Amino acid sequence: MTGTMTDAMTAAAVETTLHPLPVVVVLVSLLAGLAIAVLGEQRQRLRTVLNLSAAVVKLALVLWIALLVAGGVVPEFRFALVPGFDLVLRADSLSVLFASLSAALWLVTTVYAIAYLQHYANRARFFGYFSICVTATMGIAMAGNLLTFFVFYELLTLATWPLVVHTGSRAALRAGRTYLQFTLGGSALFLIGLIWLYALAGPQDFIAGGSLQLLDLEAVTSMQAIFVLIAIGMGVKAALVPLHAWLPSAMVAPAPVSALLHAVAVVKAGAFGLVRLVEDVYGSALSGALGLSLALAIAASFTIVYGSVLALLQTDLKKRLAYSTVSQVSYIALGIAIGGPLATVGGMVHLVHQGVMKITMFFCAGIFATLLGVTRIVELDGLARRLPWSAAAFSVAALGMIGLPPMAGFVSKWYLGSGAVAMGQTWVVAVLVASTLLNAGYFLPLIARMWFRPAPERWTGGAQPSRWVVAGLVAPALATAGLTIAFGVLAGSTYSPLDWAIAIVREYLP
Amino acid sequence: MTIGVLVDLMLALALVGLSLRVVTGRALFRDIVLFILFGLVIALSWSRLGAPDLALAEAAIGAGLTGALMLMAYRRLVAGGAEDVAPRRRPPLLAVPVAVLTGALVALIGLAALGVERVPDAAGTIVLEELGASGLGNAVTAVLLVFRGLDTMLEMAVLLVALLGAWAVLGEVHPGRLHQVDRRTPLVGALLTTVAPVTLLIAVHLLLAGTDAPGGAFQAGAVLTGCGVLLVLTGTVRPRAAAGLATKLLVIAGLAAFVMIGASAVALGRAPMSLPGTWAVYLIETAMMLSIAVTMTLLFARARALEPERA
Amino acid sequence: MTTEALALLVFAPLVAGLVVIAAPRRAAAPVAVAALLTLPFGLWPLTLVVWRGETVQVALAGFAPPLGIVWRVDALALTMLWLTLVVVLVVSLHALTSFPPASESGQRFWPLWLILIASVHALFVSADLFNLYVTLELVTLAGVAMIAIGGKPAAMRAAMRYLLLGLMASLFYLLATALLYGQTGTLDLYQVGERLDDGALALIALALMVTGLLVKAAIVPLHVWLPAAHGKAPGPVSAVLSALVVKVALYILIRLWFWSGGAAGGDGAALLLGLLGALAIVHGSLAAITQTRLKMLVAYSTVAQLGYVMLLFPLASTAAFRAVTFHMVAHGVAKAAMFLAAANLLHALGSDRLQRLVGADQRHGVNVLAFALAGVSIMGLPPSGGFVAKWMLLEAAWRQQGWGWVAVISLGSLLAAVYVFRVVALAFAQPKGGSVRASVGARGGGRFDTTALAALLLAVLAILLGFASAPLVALIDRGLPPGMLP
Amino acid sequence: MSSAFVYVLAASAVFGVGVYGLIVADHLMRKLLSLNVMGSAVFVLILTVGGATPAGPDPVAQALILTGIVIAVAATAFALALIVRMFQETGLTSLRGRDDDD
Repeated sequence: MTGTMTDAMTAAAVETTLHPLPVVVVLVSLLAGLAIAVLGEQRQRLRTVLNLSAAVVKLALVLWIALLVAGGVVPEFRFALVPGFDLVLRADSLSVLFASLSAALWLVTTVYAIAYLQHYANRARFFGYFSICVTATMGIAMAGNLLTFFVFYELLTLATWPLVVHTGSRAALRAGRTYLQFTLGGSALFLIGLIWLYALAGPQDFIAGGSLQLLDLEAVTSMQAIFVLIAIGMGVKAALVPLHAWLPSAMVAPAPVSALLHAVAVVKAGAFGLVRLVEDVYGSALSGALGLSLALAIAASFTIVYGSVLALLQTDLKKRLAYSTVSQVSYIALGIAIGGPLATVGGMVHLVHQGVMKITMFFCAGIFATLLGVTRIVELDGLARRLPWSAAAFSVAALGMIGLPPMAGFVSKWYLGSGAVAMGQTWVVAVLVASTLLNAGYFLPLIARMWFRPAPERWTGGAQPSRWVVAGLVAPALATAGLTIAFGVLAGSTYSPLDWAIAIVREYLP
Repeated sequence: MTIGVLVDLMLALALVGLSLRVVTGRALFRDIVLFILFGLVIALSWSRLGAPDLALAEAAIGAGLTGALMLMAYRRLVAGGAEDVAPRRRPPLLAVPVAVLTGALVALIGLAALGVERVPDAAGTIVLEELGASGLGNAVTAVLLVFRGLDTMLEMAVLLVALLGAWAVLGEVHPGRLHQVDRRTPLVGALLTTVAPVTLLIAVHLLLAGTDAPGGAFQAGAVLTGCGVLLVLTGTVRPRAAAGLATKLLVIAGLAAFVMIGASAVALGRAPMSLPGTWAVYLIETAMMLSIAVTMTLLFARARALEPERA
Repeated sequence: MTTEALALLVFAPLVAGLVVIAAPRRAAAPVAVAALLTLPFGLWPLTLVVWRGETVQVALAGFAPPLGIVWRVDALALTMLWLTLVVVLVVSLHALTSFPPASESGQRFWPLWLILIASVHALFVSADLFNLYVTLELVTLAGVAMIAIGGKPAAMRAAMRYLLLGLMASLFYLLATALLYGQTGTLDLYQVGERLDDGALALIALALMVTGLLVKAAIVPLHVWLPAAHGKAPGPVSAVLSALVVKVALYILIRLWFWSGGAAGGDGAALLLGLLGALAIVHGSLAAITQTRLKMLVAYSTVAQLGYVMLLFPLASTAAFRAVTFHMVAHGVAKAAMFLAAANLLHALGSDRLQRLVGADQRHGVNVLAFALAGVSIMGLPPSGGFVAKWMLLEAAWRQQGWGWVAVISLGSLLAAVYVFRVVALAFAQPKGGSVRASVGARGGGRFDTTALAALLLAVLAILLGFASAPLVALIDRGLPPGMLP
Repeated sequence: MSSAFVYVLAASAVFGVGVYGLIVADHLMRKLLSLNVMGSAVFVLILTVGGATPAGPDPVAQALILTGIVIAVAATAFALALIVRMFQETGLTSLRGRDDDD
């Protein structure tokens, strides 16, 4: 399982270097977003060029950073944001994991979105905020302390809201309102937790293994309370039950937005935040000692089962996918909460794996809706005959979600399960089994309907877009489906997400 | 108890009584007249307190000008159909608590004011010691123009802003003729031919005297305003809706003189607002007097400019 | 050098105002612009000196207090002067279009505008209680006159109410000044502070003065004049009233309290002021939420935001002073942007009823964006100047275990989010009969003229302030009240 | 009992009367009269608490009052213009009722 890179990373002494790259990688999409917004609605071709080139440049920059980090360099940039507390942008190995996921999926989502929104109004605004959204995600990935994280976390809220309400319909505005109620409420608690932590321990950079120490016993309650406050702030975006209610209603947004929300940006930002909180602020040892890991594990487990059950009850395709996200994202939190090398690897690698799988499914759901007018599960019958490639991509992702080898999802679940056993938390295995059964219960019928049911005589609706548009929609789905397989099959090779996750965990748990 | 204190007591009682009537009465016209009376009683109080400068100013500005402005506004309201006598209404619910609170306020202010103990080195004492440095004989004028010239300059700005504000509020409204008085009637003719030159003389005297004796630009300006009001009321000058250059220059003269002299001191390497000599005091005071008179007359006529009536 | 600089700040706009009154119309624009462009040259030398930790003092006419008046520029005054400069320059850019200097409306607007700028400068640098009274009257009267410029009945009524309450407040202030002069024999703010004991007289005088200033600063429940006055005024006037003119009274209040022995009022009085602030935050925000007109909503937001400043009095720490000063700057910039954007939308849509905003984003996107960006700062969300201010204020409150203040500050942010997003959501909403699909020839973004540019410029500044807090905080730290340590 | 004592008490009372009128009175002109009454009271107080020098009342206090009187009359003139114009536009001489227009 271990590749050469892992060894190189642990061998080289990690050194922090002042470097503009973390800022540049954040600014690329911000500038692109502003340029797109300023250019206006009519400059369609220029906008497309800007969108794509920014995405490509960003991916290249992230790869550059990945190479630096693999070489043992930690590029960092900092300046005082508020008195006594710096804005720190630093690319450590965990940053790279999330940043490369975001950059890669942003590229494919951009392609998809350009095709999908061919006839939508206000595309300049859409792509402007779309880019700012990725800016925020990148900032979250590069954040070197909780304050910086918070800044970009809020920027993400602000940038995604216009995307959620993009169509301006009543339903969209209602969903937007729900979204804000949850996220801003959560961020108020987050901020209080942050202030409290700052008052208690001063400005703390993210450090592998955590920077906090239990100074005295009186601080125990405070530290637990701070953890809970911040975890609620993260949990809202990570859709931890009962903070998840905004996610299904946000499904009114255009498909690329859903894809982004569920796979790269919002939900993942929350999960990533939980990882940072447990691993880099408290440290998994302290989290465990304070009983916080167990609490998080229970919350995550409950979310996993509850989300799956609700997914099973949905008749609308996107709703079912949404509840599936609620369930699946909590795998990440669960892995971190269990602790120990194996489960931590499982949680971290799922950050990437869930992303590629879920984005595939949302791409496909968007294709079904656009080309055939299919939004409900009963309408999927025989769909594979009309759209075999999309159906195949969807099926691959769904099987991966269930955890079927050799897809990516299997790798995650394997590490989580064996990690739980290794830590003596066997009850987690029961959760995983239950979840897998439920996953199968709500995904397999879809696959069955698509491939084995007869097609209706005519499809209810949908547009007849040009071949280029269809290609622009299907190619991203195929690409991410391909990644789903590749990340599973090639999990053992160098530079695979799993390899990278193992390298990270070596840093944390030497 | 001396006679003086008895007079003081009577004046004080008059003040309180008049103010009560002015504030709570129902007949507006009568109460404006009572307010003018109130102003005159204040002027008397000033002279009782040994402040003739203030007595002059109060009589001319506080009572005279303010009263004239009030009466003019009242006339416009009534001409527009407003009621003079307010309908008898039940006093509003908050009257009682407000009365109680203001009662408490009065007690507090009285308590504080009576508790004041003058320090020996108060600014006023130092002014008298340093009067020589100002080159003026009247300490009040010295404070106004030399020691605290900034206040006076900004006060001219207040006056200008009030006029600009009134112009802004008036919009394009043409002021129209104020009053039909036939100035060929003997009485009015006499008034114009004698009173106008006399007020002018008084004004100039007050201005010149002000550097050493009671008087100064404010009082002179107020007296001159009286002359202007008279000209407007008799229809000798007619309000106009557009200001000409001359009017504008007169209106800004006071502030402009102050600004020019105050700022040029900086250019000459001295502290801002330093006056180069007694001539500057005369210059500023003359400009101020003209500005005050023209501005107040224009405010009285609700006009932007005045022009002689053509037969 | 500093004397000339200081004189320039007061005299340049004053002279320009006089020239605009008397000169031909076509000269108005160049004269006004020239005067405005000299202001940075006045501010810069002062900044250099204050940055070194010194205080600029200029005795007017060469007479030191108690005989004369001094202009005194410390870091607090300089901070407010910088706020004034930024707001005034950008709002003037707006006014050049919304009140063309050569037009009839411009001829009314520009002299008042220039005199207002001069008087705000004169006020911030004044260290004399009576001179502050005169400048305060000047600022108020100019403000009232500019509210009434539009000539609409509602604006007139608002101006009237503002004028009456403003004059009353000034008389309270003046009465207190008289008492203080009688007792101390000086009008100099700092000498008064040195000479005053904390007897009953001082308490009564301070109470009167604070009452007057609270009216001028529109602190709940003495705020009744503000919403209509700011809400019905022309755009640039609303902007500068909310950004600067109400702050002026708070500035004097802070000066009085921390530099001139006002704290003699004791903890009880400080707590009372803080509670009024908390009330302002809650009441102003709730009222903003229930408004049906955009500009009234923004005006009530000002009522709420002013409340945060009052929290300085009970907290009374270095951290709180930093936070509140920063807040005044951040709010000033953001609120000016918000009012300009709101006025532009009102101008474009013909009304500022909130219902009219539906779909506004499609045709007036720049103004909606400016409103939203400014809203980010008003809500105190990162990254923005408002966030830095709220962060510092929360931290200050937290360190003193002021849990109630923490709760109020957080609540205020959440309520602000409700009213800001309510507006933006309406602008994003789909008009009836419209469709999600693009209509042929629809232009995004909207017309981009200087009025929109001014709003956007201030809004972007409000955001950037969140990244450039360090120099501003460093400046504020150079002028902490006596007894506070950096 | 000195003159100053008498005038201090009177001025305090007159100030209170003015505040009462400003709040309770309905007609705008009466509110304005109340303000002027308040103002006069403040001016008397300035002089009386300003104390006396051998050469009469404190000259600084007198100068402040003179400045104050001019400011008061300027503000009054402007307020009257506003009242008259408001009356012409709305037919109202008070601030009762709602502020709303389009």
